Amino acid sequence: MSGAPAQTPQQREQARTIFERGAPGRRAFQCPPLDVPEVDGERLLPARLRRAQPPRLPEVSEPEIVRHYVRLSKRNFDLDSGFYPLGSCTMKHNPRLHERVAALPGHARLHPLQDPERAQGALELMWNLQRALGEIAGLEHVSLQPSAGSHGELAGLLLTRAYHEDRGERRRKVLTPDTAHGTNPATVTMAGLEVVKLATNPDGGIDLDDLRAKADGEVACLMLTNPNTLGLFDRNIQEIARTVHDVGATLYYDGANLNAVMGISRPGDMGFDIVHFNLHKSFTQPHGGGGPGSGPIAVSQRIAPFLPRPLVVRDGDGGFRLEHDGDRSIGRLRGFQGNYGCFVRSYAYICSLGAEGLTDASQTAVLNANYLLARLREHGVAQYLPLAYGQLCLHEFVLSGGPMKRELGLKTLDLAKRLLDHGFHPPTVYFPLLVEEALMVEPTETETRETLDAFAEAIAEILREAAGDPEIARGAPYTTPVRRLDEVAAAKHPVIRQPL
Amino acid sequence: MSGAPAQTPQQREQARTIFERGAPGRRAFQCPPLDVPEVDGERLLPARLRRAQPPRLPEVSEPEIVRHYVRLSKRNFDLDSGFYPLGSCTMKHNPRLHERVAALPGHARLHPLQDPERAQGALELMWNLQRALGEIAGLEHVSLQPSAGSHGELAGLLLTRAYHEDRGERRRKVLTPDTAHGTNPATVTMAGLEVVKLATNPDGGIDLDDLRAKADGEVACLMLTNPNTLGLFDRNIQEIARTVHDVGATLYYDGANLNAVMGISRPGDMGFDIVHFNLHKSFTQPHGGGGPGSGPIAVSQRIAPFLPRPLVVRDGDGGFRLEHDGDRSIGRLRGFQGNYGCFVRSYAYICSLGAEGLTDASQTAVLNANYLLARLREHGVAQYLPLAYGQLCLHEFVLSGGPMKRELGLKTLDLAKRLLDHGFHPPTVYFPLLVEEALMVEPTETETRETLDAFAEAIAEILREAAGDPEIARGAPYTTPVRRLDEVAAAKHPVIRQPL
Amino acid sequence: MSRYTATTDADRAAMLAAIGVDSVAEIFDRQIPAAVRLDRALELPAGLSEHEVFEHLRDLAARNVSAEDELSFLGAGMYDHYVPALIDMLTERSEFLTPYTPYQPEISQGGLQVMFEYQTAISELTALPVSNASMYEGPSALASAGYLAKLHNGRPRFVASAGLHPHTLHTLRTYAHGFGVEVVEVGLRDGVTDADAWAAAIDENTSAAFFAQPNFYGAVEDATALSAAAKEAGAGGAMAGRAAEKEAGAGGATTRGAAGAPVVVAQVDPVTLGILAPPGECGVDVAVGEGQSLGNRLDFGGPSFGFFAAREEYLRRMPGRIAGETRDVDGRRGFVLTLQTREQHIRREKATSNICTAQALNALAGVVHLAWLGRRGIVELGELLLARTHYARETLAALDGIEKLHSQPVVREFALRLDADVAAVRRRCAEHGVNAGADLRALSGRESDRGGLLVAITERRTRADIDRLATVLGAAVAAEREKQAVGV
Amino acid sequence: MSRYTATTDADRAAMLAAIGVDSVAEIFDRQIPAAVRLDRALELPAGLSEHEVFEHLRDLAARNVSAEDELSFLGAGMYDHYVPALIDMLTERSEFLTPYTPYQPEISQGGLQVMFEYQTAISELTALPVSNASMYEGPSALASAGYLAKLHNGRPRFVASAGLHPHTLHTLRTYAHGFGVEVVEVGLRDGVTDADAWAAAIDENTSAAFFAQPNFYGAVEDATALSAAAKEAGAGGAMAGRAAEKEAGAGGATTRGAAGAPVVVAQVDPVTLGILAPPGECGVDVAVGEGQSLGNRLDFGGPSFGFFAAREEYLRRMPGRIAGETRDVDGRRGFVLTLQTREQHIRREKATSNICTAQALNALAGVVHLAWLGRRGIVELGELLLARTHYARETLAALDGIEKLHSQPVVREFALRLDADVAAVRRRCAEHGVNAGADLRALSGRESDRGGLLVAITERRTRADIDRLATVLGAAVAAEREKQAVGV
Ligand SMILES: Cc1ncc(COP(=O)(O)O)c(C=O)c1O
Ligand SMILES: Cc1ncc(COP(=O)(O)O)c(C=O)c1O
Repeated sequence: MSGAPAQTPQQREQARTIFERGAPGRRAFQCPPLDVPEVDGERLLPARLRRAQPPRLPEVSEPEIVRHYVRLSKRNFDLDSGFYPLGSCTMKHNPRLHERVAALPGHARLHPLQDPERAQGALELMWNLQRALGEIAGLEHVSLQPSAGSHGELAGLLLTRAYHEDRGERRRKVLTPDTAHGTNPATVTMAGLEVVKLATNPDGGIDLDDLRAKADGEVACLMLTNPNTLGLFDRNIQEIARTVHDVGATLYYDGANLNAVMGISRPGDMGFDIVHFNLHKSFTQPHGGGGPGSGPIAVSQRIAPFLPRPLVVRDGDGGFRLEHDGDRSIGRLRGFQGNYGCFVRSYAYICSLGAEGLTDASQTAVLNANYLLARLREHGVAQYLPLAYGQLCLHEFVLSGGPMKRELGLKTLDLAKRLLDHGFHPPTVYFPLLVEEALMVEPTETETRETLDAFAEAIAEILREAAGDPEIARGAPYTTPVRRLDEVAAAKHPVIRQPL
Repeated sequence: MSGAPAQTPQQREQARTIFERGAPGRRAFQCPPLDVPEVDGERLLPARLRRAQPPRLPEVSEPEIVRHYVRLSKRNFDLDSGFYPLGSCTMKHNPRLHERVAALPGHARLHPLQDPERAQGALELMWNLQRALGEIAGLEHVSLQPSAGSHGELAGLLLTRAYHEDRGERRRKVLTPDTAHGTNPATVTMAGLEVVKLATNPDGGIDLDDLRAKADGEVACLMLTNPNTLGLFDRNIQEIARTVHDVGATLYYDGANLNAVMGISRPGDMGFDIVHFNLHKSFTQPHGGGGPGSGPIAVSQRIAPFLPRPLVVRDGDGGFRLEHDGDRSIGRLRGFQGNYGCFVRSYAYICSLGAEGLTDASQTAVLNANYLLARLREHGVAQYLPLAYGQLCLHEFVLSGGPMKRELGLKTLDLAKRLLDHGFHPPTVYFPLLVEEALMVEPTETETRETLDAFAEAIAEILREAAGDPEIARGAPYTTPVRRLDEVAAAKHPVIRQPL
Repeated sequence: MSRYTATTDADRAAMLAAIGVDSVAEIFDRQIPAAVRLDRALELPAGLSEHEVFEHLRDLAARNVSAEDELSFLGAGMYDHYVPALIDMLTERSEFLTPYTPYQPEISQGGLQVMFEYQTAISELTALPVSNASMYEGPSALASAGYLAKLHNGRPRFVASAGLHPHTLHTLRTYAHGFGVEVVEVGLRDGVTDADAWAAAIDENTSAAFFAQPNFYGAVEDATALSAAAKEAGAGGAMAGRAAEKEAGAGGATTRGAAGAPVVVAQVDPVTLGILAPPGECGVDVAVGEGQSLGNRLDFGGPSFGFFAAREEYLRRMPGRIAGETRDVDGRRGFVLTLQTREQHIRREKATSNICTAQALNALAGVVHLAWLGRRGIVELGELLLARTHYARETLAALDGIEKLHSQPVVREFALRLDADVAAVRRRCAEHGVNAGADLRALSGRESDRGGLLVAITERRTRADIDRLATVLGAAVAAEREKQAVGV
Repeated sequence: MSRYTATTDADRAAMLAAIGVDSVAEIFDRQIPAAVRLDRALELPAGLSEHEVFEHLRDLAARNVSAEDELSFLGAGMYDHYVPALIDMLTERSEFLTPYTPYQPEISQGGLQVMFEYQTAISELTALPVSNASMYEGPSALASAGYLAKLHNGRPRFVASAGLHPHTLHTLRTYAHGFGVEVVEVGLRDGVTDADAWAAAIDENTSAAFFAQPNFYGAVEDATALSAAAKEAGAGGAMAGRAAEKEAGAGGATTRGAAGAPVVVAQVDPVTLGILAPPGECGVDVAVGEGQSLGNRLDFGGPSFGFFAAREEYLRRMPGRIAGETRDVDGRRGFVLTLQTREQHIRREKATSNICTAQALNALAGVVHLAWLGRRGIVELGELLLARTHYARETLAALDGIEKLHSQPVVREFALRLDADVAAVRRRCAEHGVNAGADLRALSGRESDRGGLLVAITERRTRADIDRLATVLGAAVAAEREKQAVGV
């Protein structure tokens, strides 16, 4: 095997974009012939409004397109091929049934402006989904409009503003714990409000003293994830709700972690006023390499008048229609009725699982997370990567790589990169920010025990290997299509399109 | 990078079958609940007719199935990812449009016994396809029934038998050139006939003297591929036809190489009586890892009465029906009406390309093959791998690796295996049998010039490398999921199922 | 240049220059005699853009009434089972869809392992130790089993139960006529193979004996009894066998001692094998069948796949591809095509079959479907079909003018006899969006099947659907009888 | 255990033992206070098997009249273009469908390179140098451009043409109300933005000026003139800008010198950019738009994608993901997410946008569609739509009771005014299987749009289809006018 190539064909190949393929004159699209009388082009569209040079799009045949993108696809890791325990992202199995039903022409080729009388199936589906989400959240007023979690957050904060404004108040402050996801503070600013940070207590929950100190009449809202991004349920939630409500503020639930508590505990019952769902997490809309997503919101009675329009409502005769009116509505957040294609998938998921299945999903997600944690402990991993807070967790847990860094000279990043050589997608790294060298692991309910075992063993093996020679992990990965990339150079001299 | 793993996760992983995954009690299928009255099982089906132990099928959850087979798929090379110049197989681009139209419920969920009045679309499609194939072959009577090329061959030989029997003759001999594909002689035997081999002349065509010597009143048929498996057109085809017809035999066209001559030259015009098509070759039905295929046949007037039944016919009123009757028909070769799903794809292909496009396909296929041949010559490859016959070729060409073996110590097999490390599917090897160390290259029309250039360069590079150190190629491949496999052991002690 | 080719004018010019010719026409001119060149354009319509083709094919589809458009109880060999979505996803993956037969095992482990798993699943299902990697479809698989028998014992005659699907019988006859074996049909009694006639027809000249389980009329046969009877009645006669082979002039494959009994071949329905005794436990030598019910679409009849499983002794006479397990040079487990000396590309005229391209993709769907059903699911599904079939049969047979065609146990399909013209009744049902089932006589051509209707049940046909069939069919039969009564 | 989970009883027992608890309930009990536990089952229907779910969802689909079921001329923001089959194949590949945002670039080069190619394609199409990797959809992309402008110059007012799609206008208002910018609308004159009113409305307090090309009524705007006028009218006023920012209390991002002019934002239709002068050549600063027409389904309104391209100076204020080129440690070309210091996960409350999950898969469809159309195809398609749109407009406007709503050039959609009740006319057309287009007033709520019908053309709507529309629409208008005339 001496002199033999160590690199796979894929590794040998230098990346080439579609713009670097093809040749002038090649084409995949074949335009139907002109079937109407030819008219002088200048008459139809004067030259000054016309484009002088065609855009330099690729010139490629159909086989070239197919081969280019199929090959590119093979440079991706994906959930259908391996374990993807990316914390906070709920990478659960995506049933193909959902793609099938979403592709039915009656859904996929339905124009958003079709008359409601002739889109009754779609409206009924949305209405059913609203009801199901309302039941799961314990808050019955639902808008499906927002396009993703952070869009739902924006909706939620605009609702909060509208609620206060309606009462003649202009509250500006939004409390967010330091464990919050980045979208929370970013949304606060976009909604014209101000972030006030809350400290975390030793149990990983909100520091109640800090909360009490900051909860005043200027507070518009407290945004919370529960279980939070540490995978821990804030046991003081009722006290928190009381404190927030006492000062007239609203309580916002970031639903990214709903997968821990479906059928177990409901945000509405915890005292939340506004909830967003991530259909692409808890309700298994495939992540698509970064979307599409969908971020419906559910709210309490007092917030309901302000919901975005249109809403799907059911008339007395059992028919469904879109309600556009609403004096106090915050208005639209986007075109049309939301990401209906995602609704179809998530609705199919709810139909498949039913009440029992959804509850089982959360139970199993929590079982899997705790089992993985236990397995890691058995392997002695806790010595280098202790659990950041608590003893048990809900659907995910956060380890701290601090000891690993100090004792083995391995950063969490190195561990993550070495996992790539083992064929695993690494957990979320360096989040939440308050945990040193954080490693955030969310196995989800759809993984087998064998997979969890294998993952725990891989982590243990990497640590053993590092105890011998940390350089191996520091140089990882070795077996991927490319190895570690220079992100600093990329940001310093950005090349963000193909020069032509 | 010392101490770093050279193997990809895929290479590290030992193959495990689906039977070695899962755990007792896991399931993907969820049976709908019993909705009819329960009845005593013994009454419905007595125990002695019942299975005692369930078959030991896998017990796996849906995510396990998906992951298992998606991962397995990644252990395959495929046409959508790379060049696949497998001679005699016409690995041309498979348009996805065809998969889409074939999946339309009106085609895909149409029961084969649906009343013809309520399957008019399907029958019209078949009728249109018959007409198009008849026009391309120059023989207007078409049966779509055979399931693949060799099934078409069987049909053809049974037709020949029936034709002779109808005339009171029991001819037994079938002439086949020594370049013939293995299915030809195998089919001869299955049809109860006897193979008589014909020699090949120095131009790669049939040795006319040999033909004349063997053509006698016992000959039922001559089976020919034209262009033949050397990629060469037999210039004596008219003379051959005359000789065969003079002794009252039929001339059979193995249509595997039709991709060379669509719209250029028609078997019917060459004098052939019976033609089979490989829809999975010339008409781009995807090969599916070894099927499905479809092998329609087209025949001349005198053979038509014997065609398999049913046939699709058009009535005076423009409607279509299935004609089951036919006294002299050879009967059925299979259930129902043939591989309709393949018809849909190939018909879509013919609609897409039209007359001009089909002709262009053959022209380009021939251009590509000759260009690749020229490029290899430019690289000096001819020194080690000379063209076996002739100077030009049609859609494919056959090189002889004899000199390479003698001068570089490299067998054609080694060259093929080393090509794997370059990311190419190797050409067909060791066929046709009469060429020493044969390498049979069919690029097809859907490949770009750049791909042909890259392939020629890879061959040249391998030869250069071998001139330095032949051991590298002899040990190849190195970068595949597994390396060379022990085929001898496999055949000696066959393990053809998972022990459970 | 079409949308599938990439040769621009500039490409062409450079390529012709490299070849050393002036035009593509010249390449043809130098090789193909003018007399056999086509001197006109093909008479075919002009090419269309993608969406035009789509719309044309969709319009054709719209002129078919599929199982999507009506409540269909058609079966008789192909069944409207639900194909789980994951199967489409897998069969549409480029990696499975677009390669050819795994000639290069190092880059075809995916396909090869699938074949190995498929063989295992079929072997488990049939309780027979060896399976090949797929056949074209059901009826020709059975005919190929005939060829195996002929090569095996060289006897001159096949005995076939009339309980086989008519297409299967026809296909067997077509093939057998080719390789020179006579086919004798044995009739039924109360829906199953007439045991006496069966035993009487079989003797030491019988090469193979064929029956279907369940049979064409939906009845469950006593497979064990049929197999035993065939073995007994056909025992001995090695000399006759050899002589017969010679007479038939069969090529090549050595006839190992012209075995002492006919080969018993059963055509079985895989979906029933969760609950029906498997052929391997009933004395069957070769089990074949149609695999469409396992993850394959109806597709107006194909492509689907046939399966072929046998006892160990037939291994080296099996038709088609077989994948086997082995190791690579580094000791890693791997799979290859094996026992290729049976096959046409090696053995040519002495091959055990001419099959080359088979149905790999459809067999993939089959094994994935079996994994999806799983060990428990295949039993549960069988029980569901059994119960619903019983319910449907009793419900329909209770209607006026409808009776059971036989009283044998049925598991997923059953035959009725209508006291009315079947075609007319079916037409009436169709007007109400119900396809009542297959017209038995139209399929079999047997006069004795007059009035016969074959009704198939799948997991997609609920009790409510069956009740609807009862309403519609009952009314249709009543109407037709009335019409007859008044003599219209 | 559902079909998507794998925890058998044996698994669970072993897992609980490893955790050291007795039951799963105990894990919850130890963490969640009983007072907030749900003490009953969720009130949802029981779970269904796969085919039951399929059938339920198919039945719902069957109760929609889609563009598959009628001849539809609906557009107004989303269009019934043909999506080539290869796009479905690619977006359904597990490798593109199931991963998340490419946080680990070494195993995400596929997705990252797609983003890079997408950015290139959008940049080419718009003739603007920088593009992000996708936005949610069109209207919110425009609102996000407003946020960019607000961060950029801090001025207190947006000026928006009434030629923007009503949904876009509404979305802009919703967002702007949040981050504290006032929105002023400028009306149209003969179908295009009133140039005088536009210039008059814009001043040094104008943060951004927005228009659509082509606009909501199908008219082609003079984009160059609008941009120039906005720049001129809105020049200067750096102080005012800064003051405004303070007043609005916008967080964080430093305002680089409160630029000397409003940001000119155009919402463009990508399918028209083969023939219409691109925004980058018309003085536009930020081009946004709805990408649905590029390889995405109608999907009753989503998911699709929005695009966002801008001049270089806005690069570090762009919302969303951006892929950039770099090298790996071995010198191989590769791609990473870059300029992440703009983003929420790094910059938190100072981020330039809150967007996280966007529309990667839809953007993939978009770039593949653009590669499929190609350099020539996008022009040819544009010319085809131009010609057919003209034909349709002239044909329809020649009918009694129908006139053009404006006389501006139109390229893929046009507005008519009917002398009849639009809703009633549309209903009549629907009875004949024709969806005549969008009811303008129902969409915009503008009284001036009474009688307005917006008709969209795609490559799927042939001349024959247009002629059919003319027949059906003409008859419907005539019938309604007659009804009006007799005063019913
Ligand atoms: C805790 C949390 N909140 C909010 C979000 C934002 O959701 P989206 O990406 O759908 O906008 C995420 C997404 O990763 C998250 O993990
Ligand atoms: C020349 C030739 N003839 C016949 C065949 C047999 O066709 P099929 O595989 O469709 O049975 C082939 C297939 O490879 C072939 O190449």
